[in-house]
Amino acid sequence: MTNIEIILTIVSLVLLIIAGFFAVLKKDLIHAVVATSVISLVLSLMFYLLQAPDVALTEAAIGIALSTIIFIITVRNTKRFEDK
Amino acid sequence: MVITDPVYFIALPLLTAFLLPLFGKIYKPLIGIIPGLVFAFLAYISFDLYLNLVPGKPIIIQMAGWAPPWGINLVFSEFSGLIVTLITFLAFLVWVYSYNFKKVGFDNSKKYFTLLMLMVAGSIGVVLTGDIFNMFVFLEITAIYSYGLTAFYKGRDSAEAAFKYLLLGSLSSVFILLAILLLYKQVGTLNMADIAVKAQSIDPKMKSIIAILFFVGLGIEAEMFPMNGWVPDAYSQAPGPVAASFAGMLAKSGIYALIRVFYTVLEVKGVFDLLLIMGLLTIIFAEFSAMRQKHLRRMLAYSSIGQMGLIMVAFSFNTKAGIFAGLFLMFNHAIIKTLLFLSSGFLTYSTKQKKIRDLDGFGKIMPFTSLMFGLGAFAIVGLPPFSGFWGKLNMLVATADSNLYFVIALILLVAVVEIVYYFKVIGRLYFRQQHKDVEVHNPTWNAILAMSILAIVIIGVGIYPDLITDYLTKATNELFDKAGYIHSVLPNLSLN
Amino acid sequence: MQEFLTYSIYGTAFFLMLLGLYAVLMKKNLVKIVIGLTVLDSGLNLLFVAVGYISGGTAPIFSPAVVGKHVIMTDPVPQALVLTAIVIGFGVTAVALALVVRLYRKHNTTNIDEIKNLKW
Amino acid sequence: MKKVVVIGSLGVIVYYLLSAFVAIPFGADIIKGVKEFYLQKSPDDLKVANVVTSIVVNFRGFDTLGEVTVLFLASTALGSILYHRRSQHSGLNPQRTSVEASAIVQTGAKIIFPFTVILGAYIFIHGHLTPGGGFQGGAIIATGFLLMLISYRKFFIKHNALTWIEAIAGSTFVILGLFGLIYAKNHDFLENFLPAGKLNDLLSGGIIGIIYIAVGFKVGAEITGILDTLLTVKETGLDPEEN
Repeated sequence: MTNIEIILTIVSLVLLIIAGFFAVLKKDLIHAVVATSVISLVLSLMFYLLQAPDVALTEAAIGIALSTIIFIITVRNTKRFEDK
Repeated sequence: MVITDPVYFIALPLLTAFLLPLFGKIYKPLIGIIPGLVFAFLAYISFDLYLNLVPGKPIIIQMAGWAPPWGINLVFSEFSGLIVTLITFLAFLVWVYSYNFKKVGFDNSKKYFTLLMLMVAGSIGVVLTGDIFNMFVFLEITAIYSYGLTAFYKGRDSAEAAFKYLLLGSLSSVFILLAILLLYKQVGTLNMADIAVKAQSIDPKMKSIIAILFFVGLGIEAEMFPMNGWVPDAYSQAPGPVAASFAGMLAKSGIYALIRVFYTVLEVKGVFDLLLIMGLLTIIFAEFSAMRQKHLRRMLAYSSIGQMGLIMVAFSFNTKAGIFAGLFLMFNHAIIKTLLFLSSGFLTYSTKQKKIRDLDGFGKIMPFTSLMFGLGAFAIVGLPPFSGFWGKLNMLVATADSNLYFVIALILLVAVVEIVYYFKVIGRLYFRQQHKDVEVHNPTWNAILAMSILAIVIIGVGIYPDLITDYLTKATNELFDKAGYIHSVLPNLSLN
Repeated sequence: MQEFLTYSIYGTAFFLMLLGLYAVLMKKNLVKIVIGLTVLDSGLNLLFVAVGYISGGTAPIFSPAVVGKHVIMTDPVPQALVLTAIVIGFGVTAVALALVVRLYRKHNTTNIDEIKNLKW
Repeated sequence: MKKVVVIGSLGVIVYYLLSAFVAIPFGADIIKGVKEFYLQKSPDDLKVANVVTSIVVNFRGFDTLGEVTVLFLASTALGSILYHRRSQHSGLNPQRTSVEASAIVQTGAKIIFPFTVILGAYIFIHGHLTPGGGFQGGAIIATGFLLMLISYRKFFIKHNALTWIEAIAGSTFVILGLFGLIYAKNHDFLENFLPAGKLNDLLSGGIIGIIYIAVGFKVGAEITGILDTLLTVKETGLDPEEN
């Protein structure tokens, strides 16, 4: 790994942790879903850095787009806010 | 030999499941008929293959032209072949039973049969495969099948049960995946025989972590205490034949995976003691819960968990007698529990609340179904001359061999408990005045046929146990002979 | 450096799994529980790919630029396994969300405490 | 209190697992196993440039069959979970969005849609050469359909067509595998029986490319079906059937 890749990796790891906290703790479910989408986005970048382009593409297509959208459909069909 | 390739056990049901919607578009009744033909064919070839199996020479099928350590392989041996034969036989009977289930309020049959085909393929895949990750994929197929079919009926608490199971199932798959990843990074292979060879060099601490991960993950699939909170809900909410398929096929593939991993792939000290303790806890928890149940299905479900616990205890002895008893119990559990669930399907369908006390006097108005239920109950508690008796007897012999006398006491105690709650139901069926407002749904001819075949098998094996003991002994030898398994999968391996 | 990366990447992966597990076990909202499951899966996938990485390795693709040269490649097996795991995870998530929708339609709530049979 | 116990016990479990994993240093090439064989045989024998593809479709092709089945199972199970008798709702058409998307979104979707489908097709046709393959391509195609579904209220998927695509693509996979039993050298399921071609050619890898295309169609159709089922769920209110 070159230096720039290491820096990118560390930045992604920090982003992953922050997005993970958002995903689990946010009361607004739409925000939480967007946070999971961010996790997938960063994860897909990480996979690319770790020389796994196939996995990166899969995560991009399924994690970022499809998973997020089925969550949003569900939240729209149910309740948006988690109560207490 | 093309026609009798074990790969058909998985390829054919999948092909049929994929094509079933098209058949439905061509001619509607084909949806019901085609699965039956496929199941009949599978049952036929499994019997054919199994009876012609040469001892010590299991049929090894490699995939995509790559020999075992590199490609995925299927192993049709005395042990796996026995379970596969059982599964295909039960699948055919479940089909016979549910062929025109529409008459008793079961629409959406296309989805039901599609899911059933996929489940049969999945559970056979778990049993046949020689690759640890492949086993995980097939376990996942069976798991998603159960989530979908548990929630099949509307208007009950089925979705809750399914959701509960889904959470536990997802956790179990995380555990299994972690174990597979650690194992892969230690030995660099995913083939079970190859792992078994190379596992000796793994650091013992690492090995025990892998074993615990597998134990928890596969324990959930095998209905082990305390991870079995989903079982009673799933069994009681699913349609009758689906509950039968859970007990007869799914639970079998779960416990098969557990046994295969710990007998063949990973040899870890202490894991069998753990299995013994968990099995005993499972039995105690399940049987005493079963006694308190008011719903027939829940009672049967808890009883089923208890049987699984007994099977785990039998396998935990790690002796030939123990394995033999365990296999006998597995056979009994599959056949008898299927009969009980199939007959209880019609009993509970005719009552409104599915409670045991609604069954008063059903012996008169539904004589055949009640008779079948009674027969199943007598068999499962282990009374002669039914097959359950021999299972329990062998179990006691095996326990005595291992000098575990407190386990004997416990098994006898549990047998008493079983007699109490099963006879409570039978007493209600035959010796009570019937309620007025019952809407009787008598079984259709095909359901009668399916139940009669099961009853004949139970009585036949009960009177003449030598029908199967020979095969069970062979399967026992195969499972106990780890070196033989490795050698037949990897013939070119030089064991240093 | 390698030790630092080992701890930070594996640590992050396990941290994500921990967060997901926490959501599955402690949260009361059904959708939140399913979100927890996907977070758990994400951590697991990261772990798989990270374990398969080999320093200095390229992606396991023999493109024309690579053919004939001696190159180190990352381990393709965990990548193939992760691909399977992602797809299976998506299927399970879809089924879980369908169940959530059904539970909501029946009980008009997504809170576990108000759905009596879900307590355990 | 309960929180502390749960977090504490999870922490202990994770600590042990982490200690097990740290024994495998990041980036170290410590194991010699099947991967060497795959990295060597994939370009030499199978003539497939992308080793992940050759593992997914050939070496461990049976897993992929299971994986496709999982998606199929999920979409069937989803249908049975959210199934409601059409006759009861015969009066009203299934509704998706309560408001029509704006003209900009609609035009944008219309322009992007064909490109998305082409991108997806490109990815699964080149699955054996470049990163990506059937799953990724299929998912991208499904995203394209999703775009149309959410921007146009009246864009309905033809279920008939989906069923046909699913059935044909799925059976292509299995039947190609079964052909291997008859025509291939070792008579194995899923074995390649077509000429392997030249490394990095579009027409290389024998049946691997064909299988990945079938997987692409099947995954695309299945995910589109899943999305469609979830989107056409009746939007608000309790279902009369449920109570």
